Amino acid sequence: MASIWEYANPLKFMRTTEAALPFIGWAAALCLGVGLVWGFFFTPDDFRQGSTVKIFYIHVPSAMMAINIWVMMLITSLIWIVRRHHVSALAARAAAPIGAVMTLIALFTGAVWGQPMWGTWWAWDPRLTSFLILFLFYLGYMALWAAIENDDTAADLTSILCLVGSVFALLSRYAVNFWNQGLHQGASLSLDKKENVADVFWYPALVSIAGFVLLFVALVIVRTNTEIRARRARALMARERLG
Amino acid sequence: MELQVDKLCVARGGLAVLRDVSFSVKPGQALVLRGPNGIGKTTLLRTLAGLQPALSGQVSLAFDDMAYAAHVDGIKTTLTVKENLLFWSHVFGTKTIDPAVEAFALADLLDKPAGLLSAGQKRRLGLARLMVTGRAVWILDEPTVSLDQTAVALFGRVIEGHLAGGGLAILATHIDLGLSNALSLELGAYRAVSSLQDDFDEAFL
Amino acid sequence: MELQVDKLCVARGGLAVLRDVSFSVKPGQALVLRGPNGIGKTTLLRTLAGLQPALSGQVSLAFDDMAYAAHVDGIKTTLTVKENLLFWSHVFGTKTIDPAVEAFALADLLDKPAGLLSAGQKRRLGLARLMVTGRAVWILDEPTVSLDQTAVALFGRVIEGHLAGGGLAILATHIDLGLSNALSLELGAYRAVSSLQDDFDEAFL
Amino acid sequence: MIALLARDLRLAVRAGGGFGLGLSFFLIVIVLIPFGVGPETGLLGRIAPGVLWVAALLACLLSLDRMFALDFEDGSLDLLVTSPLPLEGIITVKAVAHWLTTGLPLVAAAPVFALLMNLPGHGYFALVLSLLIGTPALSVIGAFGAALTVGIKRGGLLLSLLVLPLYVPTLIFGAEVARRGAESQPYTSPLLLLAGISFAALALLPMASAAVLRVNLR
Amino acid sequence: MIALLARDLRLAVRAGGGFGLGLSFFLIVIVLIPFGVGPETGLLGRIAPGVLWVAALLACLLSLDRMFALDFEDGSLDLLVTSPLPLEGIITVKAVAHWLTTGLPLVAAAPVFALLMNLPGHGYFALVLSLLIGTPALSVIGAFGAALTVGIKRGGLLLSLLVLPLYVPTLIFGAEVARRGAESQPYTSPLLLLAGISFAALALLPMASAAVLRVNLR
Amino acid sequence: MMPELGKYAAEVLSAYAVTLGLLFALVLVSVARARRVKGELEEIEHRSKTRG
Ligand code: HEM
Ligand SMILES: Nc1ncnc2c1ncn2[C@@H]1O[C@H](COP(=O)(O)OP(=O)(O)OP(=O)(O)O)[C@@H](O)[C@H]1O
Ligand SMILES: Nc1ncnc2c1ncn2[C@@H]1O[C@H](COP(=O)(O)OP(=O)(O)OP(=O)(O)O)[C@@H](O)[C@H]1O
Ligand SMILES: [Mg+2]
Ligand SMILES: [Mg+2]
Repeated sequence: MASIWEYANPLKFMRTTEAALPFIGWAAALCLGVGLVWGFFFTPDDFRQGSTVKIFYIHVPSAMMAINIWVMMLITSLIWIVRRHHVSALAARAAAPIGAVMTLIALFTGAVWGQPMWGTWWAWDPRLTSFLILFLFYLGYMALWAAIENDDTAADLTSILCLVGSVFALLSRYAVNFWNQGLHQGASLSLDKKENVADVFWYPALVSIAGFVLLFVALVIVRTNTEIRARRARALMARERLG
Repeated sequence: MELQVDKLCVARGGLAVLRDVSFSVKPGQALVLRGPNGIGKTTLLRTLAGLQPALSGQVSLAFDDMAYAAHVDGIKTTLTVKENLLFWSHVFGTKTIDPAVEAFALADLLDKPAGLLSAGQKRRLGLARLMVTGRAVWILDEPTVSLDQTAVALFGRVIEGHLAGGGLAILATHIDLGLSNALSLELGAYRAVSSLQDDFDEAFL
Repeated sequence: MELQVDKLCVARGGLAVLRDVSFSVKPGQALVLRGPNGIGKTTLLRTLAGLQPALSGQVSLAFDDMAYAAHVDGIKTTLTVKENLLFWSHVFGTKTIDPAVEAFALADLLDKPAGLLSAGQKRRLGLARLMVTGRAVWILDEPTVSLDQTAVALFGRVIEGHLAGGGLAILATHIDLGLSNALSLELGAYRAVSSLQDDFDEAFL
Repeated sequence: MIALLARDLRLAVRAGGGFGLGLSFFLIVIVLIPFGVGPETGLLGRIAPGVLWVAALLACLLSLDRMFALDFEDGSLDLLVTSPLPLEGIITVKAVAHWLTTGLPLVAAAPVFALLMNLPGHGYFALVLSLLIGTPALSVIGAFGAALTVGIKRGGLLLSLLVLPLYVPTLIFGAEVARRGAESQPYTSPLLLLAGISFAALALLPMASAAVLRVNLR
Repeated sequence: MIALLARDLRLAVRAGGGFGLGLSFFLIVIVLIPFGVGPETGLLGRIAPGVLWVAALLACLLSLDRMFALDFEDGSLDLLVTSPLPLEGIITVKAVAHWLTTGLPLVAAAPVFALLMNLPGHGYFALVLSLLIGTPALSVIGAFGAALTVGIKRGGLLLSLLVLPLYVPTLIFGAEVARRGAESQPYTSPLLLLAGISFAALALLPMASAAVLRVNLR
Repeated sequence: MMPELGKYAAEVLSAYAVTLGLLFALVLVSVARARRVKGELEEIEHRSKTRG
């Protein structure tokens, strides 16, 4: 059985992922299409929330992705710190903008949903607030990558930032809870609490979630490979200049 | 206390600059690095001083035997010359700054804020710091920049004294210092040529 | 176009450093300022370049005939060598940067961000900027710092070319450039000795 | 001149900073205020115009020290001053570059941040208008402060100290326009005064800054 | 170590900055807020604890970039790193020096500024206590941010962007203590949490900062 | 075909529009950059191979 670390070789990683990319890409498109069309056209309105319940199908998946992408970055950062596989660091770099966009989507759809439901676009609710902080973490992380010229230095620094940032993100989540009780409904995704959401709304949401996950995977592959190539191009160019 | 460098590869910006540099310097000896601009002298010296990691290869002495002096001298412009030197002597736990002051003829300038010194006077202060560290291996990157003839001679004597006391020195310089016990190493021969790999690996080269 | 300096007194930090310096340089000539560290070479050059006022005395040419190059070169590390030079050529309204690039052998480095250059390469870029200004009087403060022999020779040729084209140059340097048409001025003789005045006036001296 | 503007913008973008960082700082102040003051939307809405203006001002302020100090440290400023460009022009160009990279993005993003601060709905137009007219004055006044502190290493704090009092009139009128807008009152007269300040600053201050810079460089 | 602390304090004083400038910035923010928000005393008193905390935080932040950048630029940092002092120690000393020159004066001066903001009389003790316990965390966290951005020229804005989200927990608990104090509510639990954050940051963060600094210097 | 969105049409539609827009832009940017970088790298590799 070959070790999984084989894929730490950039070329091997690129070959394997690029072979898989079309499948993942089409699956993502399919799931997203089905989930969103199903959700948008073929689900009933909620008796309380009216048609706004349709925002559910994008709000929840994007919110989940926003959090999970940060977790993925945390893991790849750890791999870089411990084993120093370049692909790992580059994958974290590639994922950050996707995470930021997901956070933005969650924030936007949440805000749009909040207007009819809570009578306000924005409230300083813990869930919302900690999302805003998460968005700041994404921004800072990307800005740090962009600001440092040397790739290895940037990888080291951003991964440490990711570690420390995660601790502080958890802390702020707790702090924010302490500070304000909030309007946002609790998590209903865990399986035992499924009754919170009726099945009619639930199944298309699941498909849509799968679509978001697949889209993320596809995008990460594309972007990581781009980063790998860009890095090699930089290295070659530097070498050329050296003569 | 001999400094042995074995097959050292040094890199700048992730790119190998010099490859397989080997030499050894005995106590009482100085090594002068030579080579055209951009060959990698600064990079090699910083690696020796422990300020950046080597790609591969060994250096026989630990970094805390080395004292490094570069283009920028770590001089605080708002402190006086004396305060600057005293600070470093505290940090390195040496007792006195008097020999350094004397060797570089700084006595007249002691109470002058370092920011008011001329280029050459600043340089002298930077070099005086080396003596204050009390370390055996001096690593010097173009030490004589901005120095006039008198000061160069002064500096030459200080180096000779350091070597006579069993110290080592490694210098990169474009001019001739006239040291009596100095080896010279031409770096041109060690320029790294990296080969293009198809199956590119972690270093992406 | 002759540069005549008449009884110039220059000061640093409100303190006279050099007094009654007089000389004249004709087109096609270079003047090399000599003197020990701290005598006031940098101060004199900055005064000539119009970067600080003189205490008294006259300079015959206007400041916009002069191009000044000092220890720091005004190089933007995030811009490439080419962008750096192009910027200055736009500012000074000169048409091309090619002669400068050629004269200082910068062609290979054109697309490299200036921050990645070695000390000597940076220095070459800083000197290339002088050619781009298209001005007649070059004022150079220790121009050969960090340059290797090849580069010093390169620079010598550039100066000769500038002089041959009717330009002037004033340099402060501690090493010998071997210029054919160079005067030399020892500044030691002009050191200012401030007399303590009893009825101290506005200058508080 | 145009070369200088292009260079400054390019440097801002290369530094990775450029447009984004001023904005992020603005965002951060806006986020911090509720953490300090508490989440009550009514209270936040009432202080929103003032806080937004103060935040914009601070965001401007933070990037001021880059305006001349970078060029001073690497000697470019010496060279620019001895170049054929007039010093007043150099300063104006620098202020314009600063406004383009800091003020303009703030103006564009202000509505979003106003949302976070629960600004009442009819206050948006006045807020954006007041920022659009007021921020150029902030950049020009800031250029003056930056010129004053150019010789001082890391003079950031000193700079703030010098510049903030100069910002007060702009702040008062700007925040007044925004506040009246939020409370649906007429705001023509403070707006005119704000515009007056901006124009006067643009017309006169570069001269003072040039004088100051000349003194600082010798 | 002590030599380093003494040097840093001396440098701060010589720079003319030292104790005064952080304070002045604090003062200026406190003065600007009423200009922006309007002079209503009731409103000001209510937002006072939060605004004071935010102002203290911004004042801290502004002086952060001096912490390592000056030493980096003139090469001292290279020399310090190769000196016999442990890097964690160096960083802690730097943070302490920063606190002594910025945090401590703020704590001492906070009551005066609270007066300007019409803080209710019984809120003073809690405000000072919360600042006393919270500002060391600000310095230590700031040292981490400063270490991250040390190689970047004038990374001031980037530094703010990186550090401010990290400041959020401290700010929330600190402001909560101050607010509860002003409203005569019990504030033991947020105070304990605040102290917990401060101690944890003091104990753990210098290690992360040292790692970061090592990376940045090579 | 269009479902009845009631009084919340603007909210729901804008949420969907913005989301799809953002995702689309993200995909577009990623793919475009992938193309560009791939081309650049190929050119550079070709150059350094022919040069030896
Ligand atoms: C800007 C505003 C908002 C943000 C940042 C936000 C963020 C989040 C987050 C982080 C989740 C959790 C996803 C997970 O972990 O499972 C979530 C779920 C959810 N949000 Fe929001 N939200 C916002 C506004 C709203 C509004 C206004 C509503 C509707 C009234 C809403 C309804 C929901 C629902 C129903 C869920 C699913 C709960 C579950 O089953 O886990 N959200 N949102
Ligand atoms: N970050 C970087 N990335 C890539 N190459 C770099 C980087 N920094 C420097 N270089 C290159 O590395 C080479 C070695 O530089 P180094 O400063 O060691 O030269 P040097 O021998 O000290 O030259 P000098 O005599 O001019 O000081 C130079 O060609 C330089 O252009
Ligand atoms: N601000 C100041 N106040 C008082 N004296 C100063 C100030 N700045 C520099 N000096 C002194 O002025 C003198 C002249 O300095 P200058 O830099 O001109 O010397 P230099 O001839 O260029 O020396 P070098 O060869 O070392 O570069 C020096 O003795 C210096 O100590
Ligand atoms: Mg060098
Ligand atoms: Mg000099």
